[in-house]
Amino acid sequence: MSFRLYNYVLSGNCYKVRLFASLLGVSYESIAVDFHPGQEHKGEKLLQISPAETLPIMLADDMVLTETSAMLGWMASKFDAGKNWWPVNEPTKITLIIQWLGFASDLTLTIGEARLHSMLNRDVDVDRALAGGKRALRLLEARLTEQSLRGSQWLVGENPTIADIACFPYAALAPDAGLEHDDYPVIRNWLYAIRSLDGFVTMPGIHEVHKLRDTENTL
Amino acid sequence: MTTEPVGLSVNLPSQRVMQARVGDADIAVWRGVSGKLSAWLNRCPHRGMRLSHGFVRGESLACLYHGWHYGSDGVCNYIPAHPDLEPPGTIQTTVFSIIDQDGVLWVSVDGAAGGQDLPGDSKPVRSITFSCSAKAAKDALIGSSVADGSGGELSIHDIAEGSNRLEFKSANGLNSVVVLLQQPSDQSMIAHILAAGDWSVDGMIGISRWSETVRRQAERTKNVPNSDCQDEL
Amino acid sequence: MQDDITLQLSICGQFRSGEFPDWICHRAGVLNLAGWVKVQDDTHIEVLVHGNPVLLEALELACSIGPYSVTVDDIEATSAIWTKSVSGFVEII
Amino acid sequence: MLGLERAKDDWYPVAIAGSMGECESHTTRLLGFEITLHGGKNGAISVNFGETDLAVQVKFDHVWTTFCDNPRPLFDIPEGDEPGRVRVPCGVVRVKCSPLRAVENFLDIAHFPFVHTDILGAEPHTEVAPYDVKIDESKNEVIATKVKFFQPQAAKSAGDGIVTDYVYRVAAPMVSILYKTCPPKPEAQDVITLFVQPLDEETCDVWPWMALYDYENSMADMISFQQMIFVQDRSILENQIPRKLPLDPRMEIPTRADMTSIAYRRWLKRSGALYGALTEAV
Repeated sequence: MSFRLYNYVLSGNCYKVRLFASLLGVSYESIAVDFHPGQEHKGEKLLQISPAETLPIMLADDMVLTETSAMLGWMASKFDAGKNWWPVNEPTKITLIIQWLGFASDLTLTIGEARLHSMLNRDVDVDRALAGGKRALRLLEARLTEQSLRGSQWLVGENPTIADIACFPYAALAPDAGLEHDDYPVIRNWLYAIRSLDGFVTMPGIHEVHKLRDTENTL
Repeated sequence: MTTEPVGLSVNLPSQRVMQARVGDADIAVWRGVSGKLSAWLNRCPHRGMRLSHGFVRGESLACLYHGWHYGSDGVCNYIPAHPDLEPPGTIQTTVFSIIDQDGVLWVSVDGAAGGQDLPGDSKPVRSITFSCSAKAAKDALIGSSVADGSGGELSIHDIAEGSNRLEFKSANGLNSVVVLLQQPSDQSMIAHILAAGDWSVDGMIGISRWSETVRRQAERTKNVPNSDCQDEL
Repeated sequence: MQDDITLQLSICGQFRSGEFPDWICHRAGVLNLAGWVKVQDDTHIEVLVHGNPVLLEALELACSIGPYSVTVDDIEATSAIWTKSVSGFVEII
Repeated sequence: MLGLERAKDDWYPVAIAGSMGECESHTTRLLGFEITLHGGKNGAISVNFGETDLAVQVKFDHVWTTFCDNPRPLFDIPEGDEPGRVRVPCGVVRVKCSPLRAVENFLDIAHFPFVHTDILGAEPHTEVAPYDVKIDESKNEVIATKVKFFQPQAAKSAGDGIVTDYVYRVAAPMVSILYKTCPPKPEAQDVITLFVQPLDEETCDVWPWMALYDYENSMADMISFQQMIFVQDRSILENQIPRKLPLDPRMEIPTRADMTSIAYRRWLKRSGALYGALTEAV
């Protein structure tokens, strides 16, 4: 096992790690945490591991990681020999990737919060979260529009990077919070492109593209 | 009800499905593997699921809920729960007319869709949704001019009364920007934007950014409590 | 693909609203079934229906609820002979 | 409003037992009315509607309440009390749909290959074999038996794919109980339920609860599995049109694979349980 993940099935942040591990073909040890309703991440057992009261927690190379950007960066550095997902030798690209990794946190704080409210009844300032979520989706749509005019369907450069992985979950889960994708055609196509990657895995709220299976003989 | 523009062709590649709104109708628009377009009432006849959440297989759209398949004519051709059944031609979706004309998708919910001709070399820029009334959006668009990326400006050229089409032209008349307006609800408006003439990538990006500037202005207008105060902005 | 079959449905319940026969014809049309519906009285309707067994079952299921104005207590289905006496699905008197 | 008076005669779940601290209070809705929950001593929870104290009882690890002075009795799940079972309240999930649609979806198996892909179903195993459904007049419940479906991973405790046997029971308009093959203990059946709190006719809070024989997985694993399944359904439920459950089959095209759904709707119509239902075709 390459790392251990304290994991919650409905968390978009945990899903970033699950998705990237699957795309890289990396196996890991997953420990389910009862975030809802049990609030186990605030219990003493988990606080002993990380006092941050957040999920996911990753134990990797003797490090305790609580920021998903660091987790994605570590996984790319460790397991992506081609340096495509985290192109460390290309200063402009990694700078922009860091920029979008930061933006991914805004998605969590807006769409993620609104989703906690609309789905799990958490007490949050939902109007503020929804307004922020809409603003974030507009920024993402604008960036992806400009990229598509440049001939790329990805956030940075011509290939998918950890910036796409970091932004994907909460952008894809926006309808869970009542923010539909219908007004964002370029985001919709970018989501489809990620869902079509080899090794893609779903999470609840993000369906698979249902490509025709080899075993099926209908039509 | 006339024909409405519902999107840019480039934003609906083959084997994809999207949602659109024309008048009161919630519509699923999709393309088969060959690129063939269909527009249907966005509701699976089986159990009412929105078909815009479905998936395309070959020349059929399948509902995400139970996988019922419908061909481009709207007729059900496969029911997974009864794989041996050949569904009768009477099980079908409500089909609307759709055409792809000069890179724009046009839908009509009553009768044949008729699109509009665009300048021959029109290239799609983007579709952008404004959260304000159609009037506020239109006023902001008419009141602005598009920067062409090299110091020049395109000013408003053509606004037919009641038209859902605005056209901006450069001084020499060679470059133009066409904005097609779609009104999905009272408080939102979608602008489908195309550029014709000689445009660099940066110029196209400039048009996209211009549309965001106009949107900010239009939505600010909407937020003014008394619409008489618009001039003060 | 299964062979077509013919069934006679005896439907019992409260049908005073008179809405049911048209409703059955419409449903049979959606399911592409042939046959007829005949009102015996306010509490009894007979249906003869011919077509694909899966679709026949679908008609029977739909009839078990019916429109809101009627109450369906029971449907008895028996095998029958198809005489091709009607085309499409019609109400007979 | 259609069906409101009848709906007021039933008990509804509003909280997990013991989930509120002393002096904690929290406002929620039931059948369109605002109610307030108060935590008391030893984990007790009381419920107010305005100035009125509502009746409260704890059952299946949840707090149940009712507006009625003489409510219909709360159903039983005798298997739930069997020794050796792990009882798992799974937490609440809010869904923008009729409470009846949430129950109906729980009774449906044909969607497994498309919505719970590679877990509860997978192509090409999509066929729904005939099964039995009846309305049990003595108990006034809907029962579906001999339901069988191929499942790649039927439960957290299941390894490879198996043909799973199901029995479905609708014990109240907003309660659905499922008995299914228990992979580690073939002679017994797992109990999985959906208790639905109707906030109004088009919004509900769903409280899944399970009573399982599972000695290998952690509580968090079991909860995760159930939440994963239910939240996969959530985006379907929020996109069915109309939001209320149509009782007139003209709105849809049910086939044999929808038999339980039809029996459920038929039973709702006969019982006058119309809160969250649409009676006329539109």
